Amino acid sequence: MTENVKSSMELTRDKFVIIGCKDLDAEKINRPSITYWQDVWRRFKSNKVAIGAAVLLLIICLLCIFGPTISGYEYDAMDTQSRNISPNSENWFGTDEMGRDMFARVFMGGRVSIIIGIVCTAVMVTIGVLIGGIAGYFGGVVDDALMRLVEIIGSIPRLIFVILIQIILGRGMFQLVFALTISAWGGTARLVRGQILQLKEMEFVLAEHSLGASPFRIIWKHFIPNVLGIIIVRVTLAVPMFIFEEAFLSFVGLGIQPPETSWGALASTAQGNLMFYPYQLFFPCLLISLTMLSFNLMGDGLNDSLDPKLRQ
Amino acid sequence: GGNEEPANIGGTNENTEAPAQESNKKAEIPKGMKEVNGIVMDEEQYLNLIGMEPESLDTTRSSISSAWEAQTLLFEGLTRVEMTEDGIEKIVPGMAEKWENNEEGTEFTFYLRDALWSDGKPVKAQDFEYAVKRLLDPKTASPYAWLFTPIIKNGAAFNKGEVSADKVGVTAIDDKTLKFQLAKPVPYFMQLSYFIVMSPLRQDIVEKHGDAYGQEAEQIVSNGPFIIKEWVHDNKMVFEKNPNYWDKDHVYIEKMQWNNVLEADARMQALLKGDIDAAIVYKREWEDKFKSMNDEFNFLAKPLAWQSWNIYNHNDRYFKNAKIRKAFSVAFDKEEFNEVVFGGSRIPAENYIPDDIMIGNENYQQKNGNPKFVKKLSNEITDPKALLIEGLKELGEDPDPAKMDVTYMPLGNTDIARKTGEFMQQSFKKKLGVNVKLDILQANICYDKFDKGDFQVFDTGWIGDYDDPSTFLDLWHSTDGYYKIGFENEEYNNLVEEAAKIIDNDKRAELYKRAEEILVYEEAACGPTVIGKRNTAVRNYLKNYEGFSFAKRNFVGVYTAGRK
Amino acid sequence: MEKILEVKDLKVSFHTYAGECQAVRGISFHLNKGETLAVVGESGCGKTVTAKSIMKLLPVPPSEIKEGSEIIFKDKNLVNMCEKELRLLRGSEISMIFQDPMTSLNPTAKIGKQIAESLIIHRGMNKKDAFKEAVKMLELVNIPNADKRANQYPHEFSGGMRQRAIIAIALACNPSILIADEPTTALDVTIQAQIMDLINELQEKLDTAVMLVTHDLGVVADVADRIQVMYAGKIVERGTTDEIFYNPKHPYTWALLRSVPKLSTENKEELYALKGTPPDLVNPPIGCPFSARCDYCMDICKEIMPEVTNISDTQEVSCWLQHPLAPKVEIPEELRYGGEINEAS
Amino acid sequence: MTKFILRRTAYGLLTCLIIVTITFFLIHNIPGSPLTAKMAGKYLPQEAVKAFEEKYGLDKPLIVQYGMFMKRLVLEGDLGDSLIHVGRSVNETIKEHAPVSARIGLQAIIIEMIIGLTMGIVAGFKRGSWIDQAVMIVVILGICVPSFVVATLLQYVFGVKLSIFPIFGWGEFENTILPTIALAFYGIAMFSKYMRNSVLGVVGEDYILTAKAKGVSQTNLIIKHILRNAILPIITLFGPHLMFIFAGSFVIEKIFSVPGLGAYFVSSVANNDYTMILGLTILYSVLYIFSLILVDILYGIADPRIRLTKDDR
Amino acid sequence: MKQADNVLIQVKDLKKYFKVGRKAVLKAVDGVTFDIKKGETIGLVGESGCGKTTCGRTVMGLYKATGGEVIFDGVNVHHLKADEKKAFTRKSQIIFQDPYASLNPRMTVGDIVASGIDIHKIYTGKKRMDRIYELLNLVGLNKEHASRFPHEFSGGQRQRIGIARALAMEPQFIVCDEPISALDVSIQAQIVNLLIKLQREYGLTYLFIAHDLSMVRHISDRVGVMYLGNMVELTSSNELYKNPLHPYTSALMTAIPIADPKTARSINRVKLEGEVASPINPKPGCKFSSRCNYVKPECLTSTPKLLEVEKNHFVACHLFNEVQ
Ligand SMILES: Nc1ncnc2c1ncn2[C@@H]1O[C@H](COP(=O)(O)OP(=O)(O)OP(=O)(O)O)[C@@H](O)[C@H]1O
Ligand SMILES: Nc1ncnc2c1ncn2[C@@H]1O[C@H](COP(=O)(O)OP(=O)(O)OP(=O)(O)O)[C@@H](O)[C@H]1O
Ligand SMILES: [Mg+2]
Ligand SMILES: [Mg+2]
Repeated sequence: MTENVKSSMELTRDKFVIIGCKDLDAEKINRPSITYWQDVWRRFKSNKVAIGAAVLLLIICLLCIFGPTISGYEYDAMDTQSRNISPNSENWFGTDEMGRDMFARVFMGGRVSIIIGIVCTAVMVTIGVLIGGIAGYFGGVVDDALMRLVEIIGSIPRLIFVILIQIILGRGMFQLVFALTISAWGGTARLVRGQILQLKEMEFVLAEHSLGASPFRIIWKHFIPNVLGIIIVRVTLAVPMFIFEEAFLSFVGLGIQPPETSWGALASTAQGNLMFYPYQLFFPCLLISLTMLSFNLMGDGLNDSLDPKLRQ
Repeated sequence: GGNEEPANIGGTNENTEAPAQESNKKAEIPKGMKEVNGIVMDEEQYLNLIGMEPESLDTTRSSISSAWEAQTLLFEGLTRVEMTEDGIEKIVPGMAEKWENNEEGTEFTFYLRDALWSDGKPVKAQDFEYAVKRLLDPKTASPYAWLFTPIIKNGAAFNKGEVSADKVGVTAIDDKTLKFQLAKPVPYFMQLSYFIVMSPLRQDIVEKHGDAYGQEAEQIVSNGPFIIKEWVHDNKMVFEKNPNYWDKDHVYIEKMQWNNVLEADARMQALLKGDIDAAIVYKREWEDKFKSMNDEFNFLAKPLAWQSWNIYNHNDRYFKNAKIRKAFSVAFDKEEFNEVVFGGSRIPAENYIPDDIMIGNENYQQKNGNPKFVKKLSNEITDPKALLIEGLKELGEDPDPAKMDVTYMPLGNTDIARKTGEFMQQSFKKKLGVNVKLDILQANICYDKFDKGDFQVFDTGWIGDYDDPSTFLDLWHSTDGYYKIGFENEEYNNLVEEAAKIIDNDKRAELYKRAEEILVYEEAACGPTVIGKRNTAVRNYLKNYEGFSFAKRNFVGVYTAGRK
Repeated sequence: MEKILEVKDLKVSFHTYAGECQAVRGISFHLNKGETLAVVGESGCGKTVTAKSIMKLLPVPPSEIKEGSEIIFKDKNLVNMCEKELRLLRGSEISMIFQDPMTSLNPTAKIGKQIAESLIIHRGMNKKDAFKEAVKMLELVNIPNADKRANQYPHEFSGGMRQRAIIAIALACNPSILIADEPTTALDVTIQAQIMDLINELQEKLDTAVMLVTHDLGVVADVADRIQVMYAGKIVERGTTDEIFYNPKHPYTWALLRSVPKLSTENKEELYALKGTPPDLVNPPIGCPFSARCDYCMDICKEIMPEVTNISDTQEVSCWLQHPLAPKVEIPEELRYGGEINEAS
Repeated sequence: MTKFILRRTAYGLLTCLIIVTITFFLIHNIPGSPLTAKMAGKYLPQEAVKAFEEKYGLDKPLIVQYGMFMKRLVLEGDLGDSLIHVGRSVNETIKEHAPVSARIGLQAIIIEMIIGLTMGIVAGFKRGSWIDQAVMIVVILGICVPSFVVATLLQYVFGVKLSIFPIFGWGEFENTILPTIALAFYGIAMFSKYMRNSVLGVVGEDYILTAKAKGVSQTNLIIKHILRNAILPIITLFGPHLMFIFAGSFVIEKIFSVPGLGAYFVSSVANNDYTMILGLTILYSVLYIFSLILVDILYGIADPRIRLTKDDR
Repeated sequence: MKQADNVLIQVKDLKKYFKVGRKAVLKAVDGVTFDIKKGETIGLVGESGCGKTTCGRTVMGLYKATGGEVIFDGVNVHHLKADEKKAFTRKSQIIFQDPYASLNPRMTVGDIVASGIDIHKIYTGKKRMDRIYELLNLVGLNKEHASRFPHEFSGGQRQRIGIARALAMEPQFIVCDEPISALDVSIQAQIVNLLIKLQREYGLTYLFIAHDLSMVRHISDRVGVMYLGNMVELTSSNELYKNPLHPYTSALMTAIPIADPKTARSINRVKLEGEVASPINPKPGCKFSSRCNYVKPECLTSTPKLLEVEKNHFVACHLFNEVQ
C-alpha cells in the first residue's frame, strides 16, 4: 500500500469498466522445465571456480600427455654425470638421483597416477554405493550379511591379497586396480549405508513407498542425490589415497614397474632425499596437490550445485 | 665372520701408551674429568648409541647381526680378535687362556681362565659344552647349527637325531678344560672359536626359561664386559658395566643406552643434534656433511666381509652361455653403480673375495698378489655387446640383442633394490641393447623364486660367516654348495674339495685363487658388483670407538673425553 | 495505543533460477502493544516471508531484504542490526511459532531440551530448572504425560503435538512480540481453543503483541483485533476485525470470506472458490495483482497499481473500485448481512 | 539394545572365525617361509629346515596345523610363538606393543576430532569465507602431503632445529607429541572435509532457524544443533579409523622410532611369520568388528530415528 | 459388521503400538474397527495425537500393524507380495500431513508430482509433462512451478504438491491426512471441490483426516471420532453434528470456531477439564474418563466397546450401554 499511483492524469472513465476475469490461463512458462540433474549441470557450468578448476585439471592432463616430450629428455634416460641437480633452465624440475630429468618423469608419472586415481575411485565408489545402498535399504539379513562381508574383507591384511593377486593373476594395470579396490569399497559402502539408514526414516521415503516405488528407484532417485555430497567428499579423498597406495603396491611388486613411474612412486623415492633434495619431493607433491585442488574445487562446486537450497 | 679394519687403532692394549705421558700432568686434570689407568677422561662415562632390536639374546638361536651386536657386549667366547700394531688381526685369548691342537687339526683343547658370570658363578668348560650341544641339538632348531654340524665330530649325526649327545665331539674334561674333536681337518676352526654362537651358556638359566630364553633383560646372565639392565622391546636397551668381568679394569663405560632408531635420517639428525654419540652413515650427502664437520666428528670407514653380485640362472635359455654371462658381468660400470645406487658408500668390486678376508693370519688377496679377476674381465672385454651377440649366435638364438628379453630381480623392494634394478636396467639397455624387465618383489618372495630357479638375473650377495675364503667359495660347489642354479664345473669342485681337506694355508690360498679365477673370470658364474663398507660418524670426544664388530670385546677401552 | 513494531516498505526478494521472486513487495504495517493482528491471505502470498523477515531469519542468499525496507522495533531498525544484537532479541523480545512443525524441530534433540534451551538462554535458568519448566510448558500446551514426552524426540510426536512443542518454545520466554505462523493448523478444535486462550492470557498478562498468520477465519474472528489481508506480496486490505468481516471492501477479501464452508451448505455441494491461480511473483503484474482473478476487473486494474483508500481510521483498502470513477459495486449477497455468516450453532 | 549387542557380538565372533580361517589358509599360499626370511638368503641345510619346521609344526598338513592353532587359541587363548622373533609369544608382542600404538592413536584421534571437526564446522558454517578457503588449503595439504613428509618435517623443525621435542625414543609424554601430530594430520584433513560437507547440509534446515529464533548463540547453535545432526558420517568413519589408528602407522612409528605394532603388521607378512600374522589379524578384526558395532550403536544415539532393530515397517 | 459387497476397505481391530523407551509402549492405535464403502468419504477427527495419522498410515500399509488387519478389496494389505504391493499402491494413495518433510528436497516439483507416473510408467515424454502441468493446475499451482524445488514454496504450496502427487496416480482410494490445513480458505475450497468432483466422476473413496470440522462435515459421508487410539463415535456426518452422543464429540462440536466475530465473542465453549490421559502404557477403562463430566464407576475399569446405539450410529461409551 505504499506504492504510489502514477499520475492520475491517465485515469479515464473508460478504463473503469468492469470486464471481469476472462483470461484465467494467461500464464506462460518463462523457462523450460528442467529436471534436477539438468539444474545441477546448469549451475555447475556457471560456477566460475569449478570451471577454473576443471581447466586446471585439463592443463595438468595435457602436460601429462605432452610434458615428457617437451622436456627434451627421455623420462628414463639415466645420466650419471648430472645427478641430483636442482631445477634450472635445462632441467626445469631438476634431476633425480639417477640423473633423470624430473620434468619428464613427473609428467610421465602423472599419466599413471591420474588414471589409477580416477579408475580406482570409480570402481570403489560404484561398488561401495551399490553395496552400501543395498545394505542400508534392505536392512535386516541383507545388511547383516553384507556388513559381515565388509568386515571380513576389511580385516584380512591387505598385503596378503596383494601377494596372492600377484601370484595368481600376475602383474599389470588390471591387477593393480583390483588390488587397490578389493578392500577399499568397504568404507564407502559403510558410509553410504550410514547415510541411508538416516534417509530411510525420512518422510519423503515413506511417501515414495506409498507410491509403490521399487528399491532401485528409491536408491537411485532419493538416496543417491542425497548421499552424493558425501560421495563427492569420499572421491576427493580417495583419489590421492589411491595415488599414494599405487606407489606402495608397485613397490611390493604389483602394477607398474620401473622405469615407469607415478607420482606416488616419485614421492616415495624422494623420501630418502628429503633433507638434501627437497625439490625431488616437492614437484610430485605439488602436482598431486594441484590435481587435488582442482578435484576439490570441482567437488565443492558440484556439491553446491547438487544442493537446491543454494540454487540461484 | 669379523674383520678388522687396518686403518683403525683397535684393541685395548694400545690405550696405555699415550696417557702415560699425560699422567705427569696430574695436577691439570680439568674439572669434570678423572684419570683412570693413566687416561684422562670424563667423570661420567656413558654412551648413547644406535642399536637395532635383537630378535633374541639367545646366542645359539639367533641369526642376524642386530642380535649379535648386543650379544657381543654380554658374552665372551673362547677367543677374540685383536689388531696387532702392523694392522693384522690376531686371535687372542678370551675366556680361554691358552689352547692347543693336534697336528692334523682335528682336535682342539682350550684351557679356561678364572672368570665369573655376572651372577658370581664361575665360568666353566661345561658352559661351553652345553652351548655347543644345544646349538647342534635338533630341538633347538638353531639357524646356525649347519655351520658346525659338518665340522664337529658326530655333529651331523646328532643333529639328525642318530646319535646321543654324549657322542658329540665336544667335552668338558674338567671345569677348566674344553676339548673339541672335529670330523675332519678344519683349517679355519680357530676363526670359529670367537664366533658368537659358540659363546658359553648357563644350562640352569636356559632351562629355567625354556623357549622364552633370550627375550627379556632379566633372564640374561652374562660373562662379557657388560650386563643388560633394561630391554624395552623395539625401543631401547640399557647396558651397564659388568662388575664381574675379568678385564673390567679396561671397561670404562659405566652405562650405555642403545636406542632403536629406525629411520636412517632420524639417526643422522640425532647424531647431529648430539642425542647419540656415533652412528653409521648411509648416504653420501651425510658423509660429506660429517666430514666437513671434522672439528666435531671423526669419520671411520670400514670394509665388511660382504659382497654383492648379480647371479645368473645357469639353466636359463640365455645364461647357460658363458659369453652372455660375461657380457652382462661387464656391462655396467661398477664405480658408477656404487655412486648412483649407494652414493659411493660401498666399494666397487674388483675381486670375488672381499678385500680384507684373511686366510690364517694373512690377508688373502694380498697373499695372492691381488689378482683382481673381476676388474680384469672388465678391462679385457671392451665391447660387451659384441660378446653378447657372439654368445647368442653360439646358442643359435636371434643375434639381435634388441630381441632379447631379460628379467632382472633385485633383492626385495627397498629403495636400494629399486635403484639397483633401475640402474642395471638402464645399463644393460645402453651397453647391451637388451630389454630388461624388472621383477620387484618382497625379499622373501625373491628368495623363494631364487630357490625354485624361477629367475634370470638376481641381485644377491653373501655375508661371510667367518674369516676365511672358504665361506665365499664353498657356495659354488655344484653338489655340496649352496647355489643350486646350474653352475657346474668339475675343476672348481675339485679345487674346493681339496682345499677343505688341508690346513696348509699357502696351498689353500693357491687353490682358492684358481677357483676364484674360474668362478668370476672364466665362467662368470656371477657378476660381482660392490663390497660392503661401513661408514661411521663418531663424536670427537668418543675415543677408541670402532663400532660394532662381533669378534671383539666391544667397548672395552672405549671412553669419552671432552664431552660437553 | 503504543506501537511496538513498525514495518515500513518491506520488500523481500528471492534470487532464484527463474529470476527474482518478489515475495514481499513493499508492505507497511505496525503492531500495537497487546493487540492481535491477524494476517490472512492467499497461500504463497508472502505471510511467512514477512514473518521471517521480522526475525531476520531468511537465508541469505537466496533471499534479500531490499534497501529502503525498515523494521523498527524499540526505535531500532532490525534490518541493519548485526547478528549479535539480534540474538538478544530473538526468543526473548520477539519469538516465532513456525509453520512447519516437523522440520522446525531438531530431530536429534529431545523435545524437553529444545524448550529448555530458550529458558536457559534468556531466563538464565540452570539445566535442571529449565527442563522442569519445559515440562510445565508442555503441560500448558496440553500435552499429556509431559514429563515422559519431554524426553521424546520430535519424530515420536504427532503433527499436532509437534506444533504444540513449537508453541511451547515460542512462549517459553514471555516475548513482547509473538509471531505465530499458522500456529493451530494441526490442532483439533478443542486444543486449538486452549492454545488460543493461552496466547490470550499471555497477552493480557504481559501486553504481548501477537501477529497471527492463519487461514482459519474462525480463529481470526475469535481472537483478532485487527486483520490485514495480503495478496501476492502486497497488503490489499486492512481493518479491525469487525470492519473486515462486516464491511470488507476488496474483492479478494470477499472471495476469502465466501469460501468458508457454512453449516448451511449442503454436504458435498460445491463451495465457492476463486478461479485461477495467483500471479507468479517472478513477473508480478504491473497493475493490481488480483486483477486476473477478479470478477470486477477493469482495464485500469491491469495497468496501474491501485491507490490506498482510507475507508475509516482503521480500515484501508487498495482497490480501484474505491476510485471515484469506478462503478459502484455492492458486497456480494452472502456477505451482506455480516452477522449471519453462520447459522447459530 | 542388549539383545542387539549380544547378537552382534555373536556375529562378530563368527566373523572373526571366518576371517582367521580364511587368513590361515591364504597365508600359507604366500611364497617363502619364515626361515628364508630369517636367514635372508643364507645357506640352510635340509636338516636345519626340518628341525625348524618340526619345532613349529610346519611339517604337518595344513588342516592339522589349523586344528592345532584353533585348539590352542580357543582353549588357552594362546596365539603361539612368533616364528621370527625367537622365543617371543605373539600374545606378549601384542600386549607390549599394542598399547603404544593405541596411545598415539588415541591422542591422535582426540586431536583429529577437536581440530578436524572444529575446522570442518567453521568452514561449513562460514561457507565461502576466507576461513573456509584456508581450511580447504589445509585439507588439501593434509591429504596430499604424505605422512612421511609431515613426520620428517615435524621432526626436523621441532626436533632438530628448535629442539623442543626429542627426535626418537619412547616413554615420556613428550615422545608422543610429534608422532601424534603427524598421525593426526591426515585425520584432521579428512574429518574436516567430511564435517564441512555435512554441516553444509544441516545449516539450511528449518530447525536451525528455530534455534536461531530462540536466540541461540553461535557456539551453542553449532554444538547443540548442528553437530549432532551432521555427525553421522563422522561416526561411520570414526569406527574403522579408530581401528586403523590402533593398529599403528608403520611410517610414522618408523620415523619417530615408536615401538608400536605398525612395523609388525608390515614385517609379519613379508617374513611369513604365520603366527604373528594370524595374531595381528585377530587383533585387527576384533578391533574392527568392535568398532563397527560401536558405530552402529552410535548411529542410534546420534540420530534417534535410526533404529537398530527392524520393527515398525 | 458384515457389510454389503460394496465395501472397499475393512479395518478390523487395527492396532499399532510404538515402543518408546525401555518398557513403555505407546498405543497409538488401539483396536479400531470400521469399514469404508466404495465411493464413500469417511472423515476422521479427534484430538491431536489421538492416532489419526498412525491409523491412516497403517491402513495404507506404511506401518506394520501390531494387531488386526486391513482388508482392501478382499486382500490383506499387510501381507502383500512385492508386485501385489505395487498394484495396491496404484489403487490407493496417501496425502501426508507434513507437507515439507514428505517432499524430497533434491527433486524438482515436477519430478515429485510425476513420481507415481514414473513408477507405474503411466505416461512418458510430453504426455507426462502435460499431465504434470495439468495436475499442478488442478491444485492451483502453475506450470512454472514444475522446475522449482520444494524449499522454494510456501507451506500451502507444498501441501498442494503433496496432493498433486497423490492425485497423479488416479487412485481409487486416498487417505487424506489433513490435506487442507495449511491452505487458505479459497484454496481449501478449490481443493475440496476438486476432491468431491473426482469422487463424483470416478467414484473415489476417501479417508479424510482433518481438524476443520466444518470441512469434514462438508466432505464426509460418515465421520469417525477418535480419542486416544480408540474410535469413540462413528456415524453419518449430519447425524454427528446434529446429535453428537459421546461426551468428547459434544465438547468438540462446541469448540468449532466460527468465522463471525460477534458470534465468536458471544459463544461459551464447553471447556474440557481434567488431566489428559496418555497413550503411553494406558490405564484400563475409558480413556476419556479423566475429563468426562458424566463419568461412572465402570468407566474407570472397563473399556467401552463401539456399539451401534442408534441406527448407523456407533458410540463407545458406557453412558449408552443401557440404551441397548
Ligand atoms: N527459498 C525460496 N526461494 C524462492 N522462493 C521462495 C522461497 N521461499 C518462499 N518463496 C516464495 O515466496 C512466496 C511467499 O511465500 P510464503 O512462505 O511467505 O507464503 P505464505 O504466505 O506463508 O503461504 P502459506 O500460507 O502457503 O504458508 C511464495 O510464492 C514462495 O514461492
Ligand atoms: N514413530 C513413532 N514413535 C513413537 N511414537 C509415535 C510415533 N509416531 C507417532 N507416535 C505417537 O503416536 C500417537 C499418535 O500419533 P499420530 O501421529 O497418529 O496422531 P494424530 O492423531 O495424527 O495427531 P495430529 O492430529 O496431531 O497429527 C502420538 O502420541 C505420537 O506421539
Ligand atoms: Mg507460510
Ligand atoms: Mg497426524
